[in-house]
Formats: sequence, structure tokens, C-alpha cells
Amino acid sequence: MAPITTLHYLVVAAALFVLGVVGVLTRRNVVVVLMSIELILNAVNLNLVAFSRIWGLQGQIFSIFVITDAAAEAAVGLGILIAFFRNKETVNVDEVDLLKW
Amino acid sequence: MTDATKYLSRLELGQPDQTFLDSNELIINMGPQHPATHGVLRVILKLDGEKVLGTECVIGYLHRGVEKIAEHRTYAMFNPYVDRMDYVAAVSNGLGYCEAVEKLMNIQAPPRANYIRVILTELNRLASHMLWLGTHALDIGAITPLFYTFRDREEILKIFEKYCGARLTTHAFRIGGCQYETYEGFETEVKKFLKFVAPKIDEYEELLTTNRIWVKRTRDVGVISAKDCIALGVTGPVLRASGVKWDIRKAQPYAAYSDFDFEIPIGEKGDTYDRYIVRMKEMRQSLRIIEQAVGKIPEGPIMAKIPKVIKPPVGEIYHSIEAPKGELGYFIVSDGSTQPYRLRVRPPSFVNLQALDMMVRGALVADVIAVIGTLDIVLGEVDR
Amino acid sequence: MVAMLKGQYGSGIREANSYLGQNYLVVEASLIPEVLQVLRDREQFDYCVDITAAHYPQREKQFDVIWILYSFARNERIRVKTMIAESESVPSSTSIWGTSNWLEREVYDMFGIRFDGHPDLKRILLPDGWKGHPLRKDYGIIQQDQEWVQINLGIESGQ
Amino acid sequence: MQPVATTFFFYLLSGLAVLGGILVITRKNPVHSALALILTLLSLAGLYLMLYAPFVAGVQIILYAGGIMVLFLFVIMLVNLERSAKEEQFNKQWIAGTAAALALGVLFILVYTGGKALFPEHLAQLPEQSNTQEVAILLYGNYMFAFEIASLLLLVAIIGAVVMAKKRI
Amino acid sequence: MLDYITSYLKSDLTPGAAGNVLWAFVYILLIFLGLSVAVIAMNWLERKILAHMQVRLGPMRVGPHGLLQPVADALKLLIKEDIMPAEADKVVFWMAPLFVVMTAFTVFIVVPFGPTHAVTDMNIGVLFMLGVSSLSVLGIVMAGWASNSHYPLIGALRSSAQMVSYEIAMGLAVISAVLMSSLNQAGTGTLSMIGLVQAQQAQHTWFVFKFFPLGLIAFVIFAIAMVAETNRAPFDLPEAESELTAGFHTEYSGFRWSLFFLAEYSAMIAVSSIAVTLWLGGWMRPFPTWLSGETWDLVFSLFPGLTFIFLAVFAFVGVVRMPKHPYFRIQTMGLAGFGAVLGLIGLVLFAPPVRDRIQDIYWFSVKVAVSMYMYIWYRGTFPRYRFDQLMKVGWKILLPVGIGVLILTAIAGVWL
Repeated sequence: MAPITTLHYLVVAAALFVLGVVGVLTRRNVVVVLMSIELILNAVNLNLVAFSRIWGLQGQIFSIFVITDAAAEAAVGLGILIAFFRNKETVNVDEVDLLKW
Repeated sequence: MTDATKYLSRLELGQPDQTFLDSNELIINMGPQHPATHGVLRVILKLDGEKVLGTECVIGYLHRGVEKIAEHRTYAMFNPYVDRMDYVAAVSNGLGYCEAVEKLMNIQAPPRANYIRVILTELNRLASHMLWLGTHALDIGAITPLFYTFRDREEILKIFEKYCGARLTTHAFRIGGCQYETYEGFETEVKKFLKFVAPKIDEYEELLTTNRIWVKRTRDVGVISAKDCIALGVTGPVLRASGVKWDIRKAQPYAAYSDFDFEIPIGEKGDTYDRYIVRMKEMRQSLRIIEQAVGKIPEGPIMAKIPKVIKPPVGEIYHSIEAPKGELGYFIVSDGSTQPYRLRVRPPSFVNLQALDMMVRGALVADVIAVIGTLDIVLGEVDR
Repeated sequence: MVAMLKGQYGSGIREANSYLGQNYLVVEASLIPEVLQVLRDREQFDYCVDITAAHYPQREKQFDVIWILYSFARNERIRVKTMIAESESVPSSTSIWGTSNWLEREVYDMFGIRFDGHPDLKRILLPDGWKGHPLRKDYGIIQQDQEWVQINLGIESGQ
Repeated sequence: MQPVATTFFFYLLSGLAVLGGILVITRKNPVHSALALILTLLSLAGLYLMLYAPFVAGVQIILYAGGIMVLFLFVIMLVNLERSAKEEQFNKQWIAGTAAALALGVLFILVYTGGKALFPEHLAQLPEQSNTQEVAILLYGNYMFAFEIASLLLLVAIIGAVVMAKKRI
Repeated sequence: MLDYITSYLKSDLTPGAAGNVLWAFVYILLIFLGLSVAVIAMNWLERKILAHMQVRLGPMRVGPHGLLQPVADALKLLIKEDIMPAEADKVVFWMAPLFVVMTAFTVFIVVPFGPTHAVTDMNIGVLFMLGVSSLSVLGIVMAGWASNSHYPLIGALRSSAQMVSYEIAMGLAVISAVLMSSLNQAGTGTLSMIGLVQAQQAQHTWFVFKFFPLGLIAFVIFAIAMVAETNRAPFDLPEAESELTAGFHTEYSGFRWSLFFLAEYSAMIAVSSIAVTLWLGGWMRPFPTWLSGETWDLVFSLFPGLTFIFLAVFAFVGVVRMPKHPYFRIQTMGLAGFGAVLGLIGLVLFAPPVRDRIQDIYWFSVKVAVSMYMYIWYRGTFPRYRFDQLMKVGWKILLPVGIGVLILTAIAGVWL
């Protein structure tokens, strides 16, 4: 088999990214949408780390920041989800069409 | 006057607004098969996460119709049945029943019988409290005290066995006195036991009283005020831990209790820790009573003069004693025949259990276990 | 105390007596809540020890309902008794003593005496669907609710 | 350290990662989705190890798989999604979704085929043994400010989450 | 091929670092085997020790002094009916115990039983161990959710909240130890498990005594957090028997249940070995500086053999005290055989080449064993915490103290 190059990693990352986008666009369940966003972030991370293999450590540093970001996003996102569930008893995105309740 | 009446042990379902997440209350069946309900008690818990919103006790799994059986047995024949109610304190049950019938027939047990009764009943109180301590500690997670208490309770059961041949459901007393004379060496053996058990009680206290986790788990858990206790009819150590200095042994002495000098330990706050301390002190007081009694058992007959066939006159009687769990009462209606017309048992566990709901509302699941343990219920008595 | 009560309720207090040193009152059923309230508030009988009943099938008023009260202040017990017929019901004392709740449920379970104003009057020791009230004299000692046993336990008979 | 059977492990791990990703967006039950996502995250951690980024791999495991996913599972259990699992899982954006996915996919392929020449053949020297130390030096040196901002972001997130989720503060 | 096998024996590296797949595989097998034996032994020891604490005898029937009891238990569990609740989520229910066991075993690839006795030495060893052991919470959550029953669900919620909370305190304590490792080197510390022990070797002290009492406090924080992390008494709320029947594994039975059991004990050993590595000097023998020199080295290297000989003597005393009755003949013979095996192992351990290679493993195991004994001791002594109190201990006591220790360690490291 051909040796693994950076390009291989990029292809995996792209696949994950596309899967994440499809998930965000098509799923109704907020939890799954949030998880799809995590998928996208991970795809980005894989890209960053793969590039850092070529150009040095900065990519890894940035991916750590992305993970931090993901943690913050998950916390706030799930907090909103709980608040929303409490008020509307649903977790479907297409029923969240009011900016207030 | 009381708030206690507001706490009806009924579970209102479907009030989602009380929970943290709305509409997400959890209904849990604790029991009838559960390691910590001391038998076949079933408690339906309504939970908000870990917080208890309400409880409902479902009892009766062990119902045997003792009161109905009593109406079809003669007075003497019914005597062994009472042992099967509170089977960890069978001697106390027997004492209460025998004294009630004696009172109804207006006879007195001879002093020697009364002394033997006191000694055995207090030994039984010790055994009951030991069993309570072991299982209560086990419920809270301390597994070791259980084995210590069982080791020492064994000695008491040995004395019972030597006295009347049975260990648990003793049937030790008869109407009118005691069936058996004390066996040879009874007094020395009891004295030996007293010497043996006093340091053991210290040992239990050493394990638990100052244990930080134990104190944390029991302090301010299941608090019940004296007022609520009285309104809910809660008696025994639970009532005393709330600060009411009331013990039937002192208030309305029966058997030979008026002869002895002992104190009624009381608590202040009425929380689980106070109840623990009160029971521990009670065990020491029991030792004191036995110590006084065993030295001066009077000579004389052990049976009063009673007719061959027990036929109490027409009338009603209510007699109660201080069982280890609280006020154990017998209400007997006699129609002059050899069988009770109606016999009602006032079981302390049954009435005390009613306070469970009030004590655990707003507490956590773990507290329910602690409170069930601290109420010291025996399902044989609750369900009868 | 008896004189006071008699003065207040007249012939409603049928009998006030003492047997073997134990006091009891026999009261008209309609006066029950008032008498109990007065006993608790004025006479300090603040502890309801027990509520029970007895069945006398040959009498016209078949049931005795008995309240056993105790006063911590006076260290004294008193029994309050009333007689009711099969179809009658007794006012509930749950608003006077919290402990009445289960005790009244047990009386209902065993005798079928209804307590008006009880918040949750249902069977307590026997299963919910059970037929009959075991402590009535006409309920035989080996009698059971065959139907219930067969449906719920899946056996022919519980005997 | 010479990684063993690199090619095999690469295909295994990336296959698992993509499989996990597919399961995440197709499973009906959110718990299954979350478990599939954990699979993806763990295989990505393996890929990071192969890319000489052990610290990122460690952070991935401890934070993502051990922290964030537990949070997800916790919330899923808390809001009890059984009812919603029976509902329609996909909204009506199928076409938009597929189109976007296709467009993105084509774009990626174009970029990769076109940009293949851009990537240098020789790789940077990343000593694996001191990776953690070097990451730390960069993190607390050049990127100090960003690091502090990130901590501030986390603080904001904590407060935000508490405000959102708590009914009565 | 033979070269390939023998070449490793001369190297000073772990098999992973030397790139020797065969030996890495052998080490993995050895660890797997050793861990299984350790879990079985722990099962017997816990029951025996706990029993003697509680004035009873414990298992006495199967084999001499119940030595074969764990084997009998394992057999019983294997042939027991495997019940799958009807409403359970089959796949997740099936995966959960496997996941828990896998994480519990994976941790051990970086545990350094000696300078070369580890499968591999990762640059991020400590981080890896913490991360992977924190993954086991996922398995527990899976088990609780998949059972589709209230008690397991509450148990799973409790355990996830508990483990996530105590991980933080644990991490802080670990960081302060890592900080200590950086002190008299070229400025950076290490996360590698072997590197951490070597740092203690270089500084001639166990980290538990470093900057007294800072190291000790960090160690105590870790010791408390690790009990909570492994769901053991007094923090065993997720499986609190008297409250939740059995917590997250209420619905499990037979073989699957035994996997949880296996995972629990190997997780205990795993966190104990982290504690030993970070604070108790890993494979270092006691008193490396006070009692140094050739003679002391020799004396301490005799300990493994002596221990086994001692155990053998113990077994033979048991043989002598066994009642002389035909009924006990097989038991007596079994115990004598067991003693003979132990004595033989002890004698082998006196041989110089074996002695030198085995010493590190011996001291490491002894330290882990002491930690395991503490686990049993806690269980025999303490009541259980309530959930809010547990959280209070984690967040309001351990966390602030951990941060304080970390800051003080940093200050001490700079100025001392």
C-alpha cells in the first residue's frame, strides 16, 4: 500500500466534515445537531493536527483551543436545550421558531 | 393546632411544576423486595432526581389476621401468637398480652414473676436495640457493626434459650406469672452477661458516635418535632429523641418497674442522630435495670392463683407497655367466654411508620433509608 | 370533666364510667367530632393512642367505634366510644390528630366503617380489590376472597 | 518510536471514525448517536497519536470522550428523549442537506487534487518524546494571551450554562 | 528470530520504546494474566480480611481456608443464566461491560512495574491513564441507561456526576506531583510514568515527602479521590446496596456481572498504581538514601524470596494445625501443595539474576497491595456518604485544597 501522506488525513477530515454538515442540516433533534457540530469541530481538528505534521506545532495548539471551544459550546448548548425542554417539552429544532417564550 | 395533619401519606401524582425539569418526576418502587426496607415494606417514592417529593407506604404483605385469630382462640392459646408480631422483641409482646389479661381478670402476678419478667423484657429490649443498631448501620453503609451486634445478641438469645427453650419467639410468660422457674445459675449468667456487654456497647459507640460520616449522615436527617410526634402518635425512642420525657415504664409503671431506679434518656432535636443516641443510652439504662433486678429477685411463687379455665368477666380493658419500639397496647373486649370477643393490638411500628412521609419530604433518597432504619419498624408488627 | 361535658352536651353523653380503673365515655355518634375536639383542646388529651372498633351483629347499632386517648399533662387515658349502625358513617378525626389517618383506614379495612372527611379512605392491610371486611363477626375465619386469590395469585385457593 | 503497521492502523482508525460519523447522523436514538460519536472521537485520538501529537490525543480522550460526551449522555438521560425518539427524525431539508454535502464534497476533492502540489514532501521534525513540553512552552509563551482568553471563555460558558439550565437561581 | 527475542533482554528500554512487538505482546499477556490472578486473589483477600475485621471467618469450605472460593465463584458465575431484560437496549446492554473491562485493562499498558517493566512508556503516560480510566464512566452510564430501569439509571447518573467531579480534584493533585518532577531537571517536568519515578530517583525522595506537607496533602487528596473514582466505600453510592439495590449493575447477572466485578477491581489496582508511581516512588525500594550501599541493596533484594518463604511457612503451619481426620485429608494435602509451590517460588526468587529483575516488580506490587488493603479497611470502617455530602467533599474541600497545594507547590518550587 502507498505510504500514508497528509492528504489521506485530509480526506478523512473532509468526510467527517461533510457528515457533520449533513447531520446539522437534516436532523431534527437538537442533541444530535449538537453532536454533528462536534463532528465538524473534530474534522477541523484532524486537519489542524495533520497540517501541524508539516508546518510545526501551531496546529496542535490551535486544536487544543478548538477543543476548549467545543467544551464551552457543549455546555451552553446543552444548557439552552434544558431550558428549552423545560418550556416546550420538545427537543426538535424546527419547533424552535420563536426568539422568546 | 398541628402541621402534622397536613402531611397525609398520600402521593399526589402529576404535579410536574415541582420538579427541576418539569414533567420529569421519577416514580420508584422501593420494595417490597429491597435490601433496606427491613422486610416486605413497599415505599412508593416520587423523586425529582435525588430529592424526595413524596412517599406512600404500601403495607400488608405480611398480614396474617392476628386479631381475627384471637377471636377464635382461648386466652391461653392466643399467647404464643403475639410473639409472632414483633418477632425481635417477642418477650415484650408476651408481657403486654399477659398483663392485659391479668388486668381484665383482676389478678396480680406474684413479685418473683414480675422480677423475672422485668429481667427478660429488658434483655429483650437490649436484643431489639442491638438488632436495630446493626441493621440501621448497615443501611447507612457501615457493615461492621452488624456483626458485632449479632455476636452480642447471641448471648441474650442463649439466656432465653436456657430459660424457656426458644430463642426468638419465646412464649416466656403465662397469664398469671411465669411458667418456668429460673434455671440454676440464671443470676450469675445474667450478671456475667452484664459485665460482658457493657464494654461492647462502648465498642459500638466507638465505631459510630464520633465517626464523621455517621454524624453527617444522621444529623438533621428526618427531623420531627415533639408536637408533630404527638400529633402523629409516634411513641418510644422516636418521641423521646424529640424531647418528650415520656416512658410508660415511668408514667404508668407495670410489672415491677416502680421498684427500680432508672432514667429516661431524651434528645433535643429529634433527628436521626438523637434517636441513635437515645437508643444507645436506653441500652445502658436497661443494663442498669437488670443489674438492680437480678440482685434481689424475691423468693416466692411464680404463678398467681388462676382458674384452670381462663374466663375473664365481661368488660373491656386497654393495657399498654413500653415495648422497644414504642407503646404496645392491647385492647381486649371480653364477653365472659373463654375466647376474647375482640382483641385489638396497638402496634407501635404501624403508628410510627406513618411519620415516614412527613420525615422524608424534601430529603434525599439516602435519607429515606436512614429514616426507615431509625424508625425501627418490624413488618411483622406493622402488618400483623 | 364529665360534669362539664354532660352540662354542655346533655344527653349526648350516654355514659361516663370507669371499669377496672379505666375511664370511658359513651357518646352519641353525631357529637363525636366536637367531643374529640374539646377533649383535645380543653382537656389536653393530645395523643390519640388508637382507634378501633368492635362488631356486635345482634345489636341494632352494630358497631362500637372506640377512640383511646391519652393526656401527657394529666398522665391519664380515656376511651371514647360511640355506636353506629351498619349504614352509618362516623366523622373522621384526621383533622384533629394526624395519626388518625392510618388507624381509620385500618378500621375501614377491617370493619367497613366509613369515615366522613377522611382524605384517602382505602384499604391498608388487605389488597385494594379485596371483598369483605375480615373482623366482622359474620366473616368466617377461613373465609377468603376466592375470586381475588384466583385472579391475582393464579392459584385455586389460598388455604 | 517507529509506529507499527502504520498503513493498517490508519485505514482501521479512519474507517472507524467515518463509520462512527455515519452512525451519528443516522441513528434514531440519541444515545446510540452519542456512543457512535465516542467511537469517532477515540479513533481520532488514535490518528492524533499517529500524527505525533500525543498531547492532543490525551486531551481528546480526557476532555472529549471523558468529559463532553458524559455531559451529552447526562443531558440525554435527564430530558428523557424516549418520546421524541419515536417521532420523525429528519426534517424536510433533505434536498438542501444533500446538495450542500455534495457541493462541499466536490469542493474538497477539487481543493485536494489541485492543492496536492502545495504540500511539501518532507515533514517537519516533531520529536514525540518532548511533544508535551513543546506544546506547553508554546501555550504559555507565544499563545499566552489566547490561552487566558480561552479560560475566560470557559468561565463565561460555565455561567451561561448555569443561568440557562437552572430554573430558580 | 532468536536474536530478535534475545536482543530486547539486553536493552534498557520498555518493549514499546524498543519497538519489539513480540516482547510487547508477551508483556501484555503477562499483565493480563497477573491482573486476573490479582483480582482473584483480591476477591479472596477482601472477603477474608473483611471477615476477620467483623469477627467471623469468611469462606472456609472450598479448599483449605476457602482458598478455592474465588474459583468456585467464577465457575458459578460462568454457568449462571445470563438474563437480558426484555425492555433493555440489547446492543448497549451487551457493550457496556465490555467497554468497562476494556478501559480498565487498557490503562495498564503504561503502568511501570520497573524501569523496563512496562508495555510502553508514553510521553503522556499520566494523562493517558487519567483519560482512559475516566472513560469507564461511559461504560457505567451505558449500563445504567441500557437496563431501562429506574435503579440503574439513578446509579448511572450518580456515578457519572461523582466521577466527573472527583476527576478534577484528582487532576489537580496529579499536576502538583508533575510539577515536583520538573524541579532539578532542565526546566520541564514530565508526564511519562517512568520519567516520574526517575525524577523521584534523581531527587532521592518520594514525592509524598517532598515539600512536607505539600506532597502529603496532594497524596491524601488523590487517595480520597481515587476511592471515589472507583466507586468504593465510603463513596460507593452508585452501587449503594441499601439504597439502589446494586446501582448500575442491578439488571446484570452471571458472566456480564462478573465483568463489572473484574473491571472494578482492576480499576482499583490501576488508580492505586498511579498513586504509587506518582507519590510512593514507584518501583523504588524503601529508604533508598538512608539505607544505601551494597549490603542494604542485597538485603532488600532478598525480600521477594523471603515473602514467599514466609507465606509457605504460614501454609505449613496451617497444615500442622489442620484436624487429623480423614475428612480433612484432601484439604491438608492441598494446603501443603500450595505451601510447597509458594516455597519453590520463594527459592527461585533467591537466585541472583531473577532477584535483580524481579525486585522492582516486587516493591511496586507491595505498595499497590498496601493501597488495596486500605480500600478494604475503609470498607470495613466507614458508613456511606450521602450524595450531596459527597459533592460537597469533592467541590468544596478537595478542589480548593488541591488548587492551594498546587499554587504552594509552584511557589515552593521556585523559591526553595
